[in-house]
Amino acid sequence: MDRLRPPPAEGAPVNTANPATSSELLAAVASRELAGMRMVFAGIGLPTLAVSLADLTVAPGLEIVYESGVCGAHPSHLPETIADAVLITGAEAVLPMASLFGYVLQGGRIDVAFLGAAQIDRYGNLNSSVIGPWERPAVRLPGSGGAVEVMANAGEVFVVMRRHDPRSFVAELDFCTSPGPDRARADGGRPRGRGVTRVITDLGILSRAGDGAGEELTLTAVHPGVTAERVRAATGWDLKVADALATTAPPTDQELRLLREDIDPDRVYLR
Amino acid sequence: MDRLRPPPAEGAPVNTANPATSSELLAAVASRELAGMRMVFAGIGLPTLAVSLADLTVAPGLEIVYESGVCGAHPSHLPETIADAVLITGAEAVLPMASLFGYVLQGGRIDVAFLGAAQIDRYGNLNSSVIGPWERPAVRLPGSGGAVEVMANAGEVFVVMRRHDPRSFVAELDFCTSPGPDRARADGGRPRGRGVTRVITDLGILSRAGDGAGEELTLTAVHPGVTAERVRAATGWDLKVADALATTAPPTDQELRLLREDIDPDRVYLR
Amino acid sequence: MDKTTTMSEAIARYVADGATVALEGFTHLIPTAAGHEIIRQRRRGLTVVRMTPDIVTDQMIAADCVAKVVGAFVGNSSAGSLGELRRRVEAGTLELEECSHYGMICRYLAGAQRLPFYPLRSYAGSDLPRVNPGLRKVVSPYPGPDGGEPEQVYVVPPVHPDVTIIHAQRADRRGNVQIWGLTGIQAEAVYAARHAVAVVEEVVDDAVVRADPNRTAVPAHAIDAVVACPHGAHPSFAQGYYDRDNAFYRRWAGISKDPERLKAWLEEYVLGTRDHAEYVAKLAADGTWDRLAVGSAPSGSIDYGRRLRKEHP
Amino acid sequence: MDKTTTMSEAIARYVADGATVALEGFTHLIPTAAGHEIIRQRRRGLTVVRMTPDIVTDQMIAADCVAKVVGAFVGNSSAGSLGELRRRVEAGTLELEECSHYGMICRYLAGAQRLPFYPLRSYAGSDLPRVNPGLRKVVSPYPGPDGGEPEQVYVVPPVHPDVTIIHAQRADRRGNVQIWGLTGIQAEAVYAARHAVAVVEEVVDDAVVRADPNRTAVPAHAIDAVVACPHGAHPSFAQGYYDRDNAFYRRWAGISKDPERLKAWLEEYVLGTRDHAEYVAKLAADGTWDRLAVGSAPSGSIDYGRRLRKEHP
Repeated sequence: MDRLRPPPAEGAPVNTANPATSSELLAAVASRELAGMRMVFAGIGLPTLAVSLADLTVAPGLEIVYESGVCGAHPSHLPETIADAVLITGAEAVLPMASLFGYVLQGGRIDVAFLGAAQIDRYGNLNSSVIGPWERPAVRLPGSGGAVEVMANAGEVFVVMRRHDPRSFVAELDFCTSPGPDRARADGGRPRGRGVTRVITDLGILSRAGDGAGEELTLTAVHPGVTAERVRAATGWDLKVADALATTAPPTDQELRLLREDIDPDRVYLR
Repeated sequence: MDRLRPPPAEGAPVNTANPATSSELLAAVASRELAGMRMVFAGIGLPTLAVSLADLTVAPGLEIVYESGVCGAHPSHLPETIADAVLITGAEAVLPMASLFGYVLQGGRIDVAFLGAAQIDRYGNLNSSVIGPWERPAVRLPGSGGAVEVMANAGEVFVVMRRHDPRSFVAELDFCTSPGPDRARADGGRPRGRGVTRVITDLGILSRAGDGAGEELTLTAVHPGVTAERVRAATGWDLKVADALATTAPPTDQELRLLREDIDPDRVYLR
Repeated sequence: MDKTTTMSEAIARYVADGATVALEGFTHLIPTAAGHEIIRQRRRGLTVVRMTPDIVTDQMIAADCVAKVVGAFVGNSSAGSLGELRRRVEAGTLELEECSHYGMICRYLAGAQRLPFYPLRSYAGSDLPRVNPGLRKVVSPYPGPDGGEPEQVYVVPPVHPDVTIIHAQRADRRGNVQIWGLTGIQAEAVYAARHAVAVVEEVVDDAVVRADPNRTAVPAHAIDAVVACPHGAHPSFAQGYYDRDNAFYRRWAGISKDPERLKAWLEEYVLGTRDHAEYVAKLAADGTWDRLAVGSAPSGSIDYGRRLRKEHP
Repeated sequence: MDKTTTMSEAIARYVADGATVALEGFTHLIPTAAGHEIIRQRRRGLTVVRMTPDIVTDQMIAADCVAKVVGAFVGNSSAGSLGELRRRVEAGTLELEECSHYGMICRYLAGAQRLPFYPLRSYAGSDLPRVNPGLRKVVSPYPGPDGGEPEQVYVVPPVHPDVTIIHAQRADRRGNVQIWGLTGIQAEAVYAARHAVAVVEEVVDDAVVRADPNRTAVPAHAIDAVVACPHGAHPSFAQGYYDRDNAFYRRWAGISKDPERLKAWLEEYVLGTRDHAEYVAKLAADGTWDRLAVGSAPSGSIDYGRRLRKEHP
């Protein structure tokens, strides 16, 4: 629990006149988890907001690396994709993808990465490939992209799930696209990182320290108004609950102001 | 012998008023061997002259690739090294060395490469590492550089030796830096190319078709005034002599004019 | 040697029925116009190799050009699904050979470097090796990092496309291709292939290219044909030339979801246009190019230097 | 974060006695000034990793800084021998770990990519694996190209220098390093290392770097220290800044052949100068910099483009 971060100290009480949306809560909570990080591998959307907010609060100097090859972006507009032209113009570097994946990601320079998934299991293994059998899927999803390498090579992985429900939090994955370190080691691998250490959902936060074998995701915090039972009911396995279950601190005025006025004034991702 | 090229058809008789030097002869003879080639991997010195001459005579459009990464150089001055600044300014491309060696050379895009060596044996294996035992050498030479990869990956290899003597043409190498295909295959390798197919010396030309196992270098041509016996005496093994031993055609007036007036007017390499 | 030609001739010459065709460009500089010409020429039985099979792949599949897709991310960017690809994969009528982004990169690296395999630290514990038998293991011949058991890592096999097609900002007539912004995996995909076609926004004078040799992403010796085709990457973008058509990406989810609508789109925009110039003119009518126009952000100039004296320094 | 510092502090901090130090730059941008500062600080027992150990390596060996050399070409370019290196290797008093250019490249590639080994098509039949037990074989897990016996290829182990030092034309204060002309193996050598120092001709404003992100060869996240040191690559060259001092390369064969002359040279030019600025001033006296001055050959500017509208296109 020591790594569950409080909001920034200067945080004033919530602006109840204009309460935080679910997206704002997710972004603020995720941003606090980035304290002390230096290199983040992130996609577009909520992770962008979380990283931008962290850079302005708990992790000044935080650098996002995009799998497209962009390092040190200084975008003029909020980017819509990880390869948006506004990320390139004014960036500090653009690497060929072989260098980005080989030297930066596999090279072990990423502290934390954000991943999404269609399914996650209790160990933080992820499925982004198919629902149903791979050979004849009920739903063909986009697939790994770089997710399997992100999981294998980032120091740790944060997962943001906008909807916490039993279809996504499953006892058994239909397909394991991106295995956590336990599965990797069982197959003879030596994963660099700790796998999924935080799952931030619309209901709360699931955590793994990621330093022991067979370690499960545990509910360590619920958002205001959410009970542990509700989270357990929304989870497809028998979810462990931390003894010292916390309630997440809602976004501070400062966090809300930064998100709403500086980071995403057009509410592109704060939908 | 079919691959021993005649001089360009338009060649007039030698300008006896100003006879060809040994360097000019070597450059002209080497250039004729480049007919039909497209991509040459070359160092600086006589190979530069041979390639430049071939580009103007028997192999228009011939491209030199330098291991420094330069492709399509258009130098303002005769380059002194394979990395000379004048090769870069105005070049068509400069590749990182990993791409040059990985994609261009090992990728199999080089038709013919020039190599030098301190010692060569009858199969065209080369030593550029040491005289004496490696562990405690009598003479420490520079070593492989890229020679071992050039031999393994170029379509064929031309060797230019300014001095044909038994210290260089040896029965047994002190050290095999760059093995020909026979040695490579015996060690489980699958060399792409045919190894050394031409050795052009101050006495004549040794050739290997390079398409059979155990095939030896054979004396296929002598320079004007040189006898086969003299070449055999200068060779440290029992050198085979072709039945149809040719005499190399000396540089034509056109070749001499191009070398002297256009390619190396300051006689940097035509020493 | 002048390698410039028309799109029609380049596709006719280098893309045969049944060929393995790599189309590369990660989000940036996707060779859409080349894909459309493949559709117009009604190629059949292609294996399409592409790290991120997306809209143009979906269009080629819908036009019945494609027997097999080799890739790592079969989505419509973050804008929804590729309708036709999904339908066929879910129906079991399209072969999919699947790995991951870095797996595809390493397959191109192995191909470009003529290696029998390329090692990477992915896949241990993943189900991907179960469905893709090309993902195998090799044991390191060195002791482990702690001096213990040697490590084992997965490897991927090379890919050697019959032809790789890329899009770029500019090239000279010989085929020296210059790219800026995201350079992706284009060079590796070209070097892995037997032949390569560069489609460019502009063919420029030799002097433009030679003024900045470091900007050349692919040298002429690796390129067989150069095709000038402005706006040829739409709906993706060309840094400094035009922006990404995000609205079209979003629309594609809807178009491709409905087979009839998809067919009508292909009839109107691809089969109904003679070439990319007609497609461009068609889109001009609804203001596409005004909407995607970009302003200027010059790189500035660096100095390569020039030797001042005749003799060597 | 401002990473600029002095050469003296950078060497004191990142080069410890006994460290493994990579100095990279293939002919172009050799970090000579850093080597000289290592000599001034009298480091001992270093392992010097360098694809082409040349003059600066010979100088460091002569100054008794070096216990071991890891490299592929131990010559004074094409201008003769490295006298001190030859003497010590021939006397058996300097350890040499030898492979080849591509072998060194692949060792950096393995290091940068955190791979246990890197495959290459060199060494089969060479005596190099006999004298370098690091060169080993791996059998491919795939059938041979003809469907027959799997191929076997040699592999090299990674190299992980404690620090890599490179020289470059320019960087910003954060450490985004821009290089043009020959880019060599600098990026791989930096990423393979635990720490990295960039010595540059000029520290420039952030805006200069950000105007042309493709020119950045090494991003700031891989660089620990930035040292401004004009003419720091002499006698090698910096494209666009000064030419190679070929005369000095030729002279080095003679200087290094005679241990007394070599010692006197070190005393006068390295130990006898407080820092590189003094060395530069000393060479100015005999007209070195005039002789090596270069004229202008501008690259021209390309356009990265700028979004014109507020909303997404």
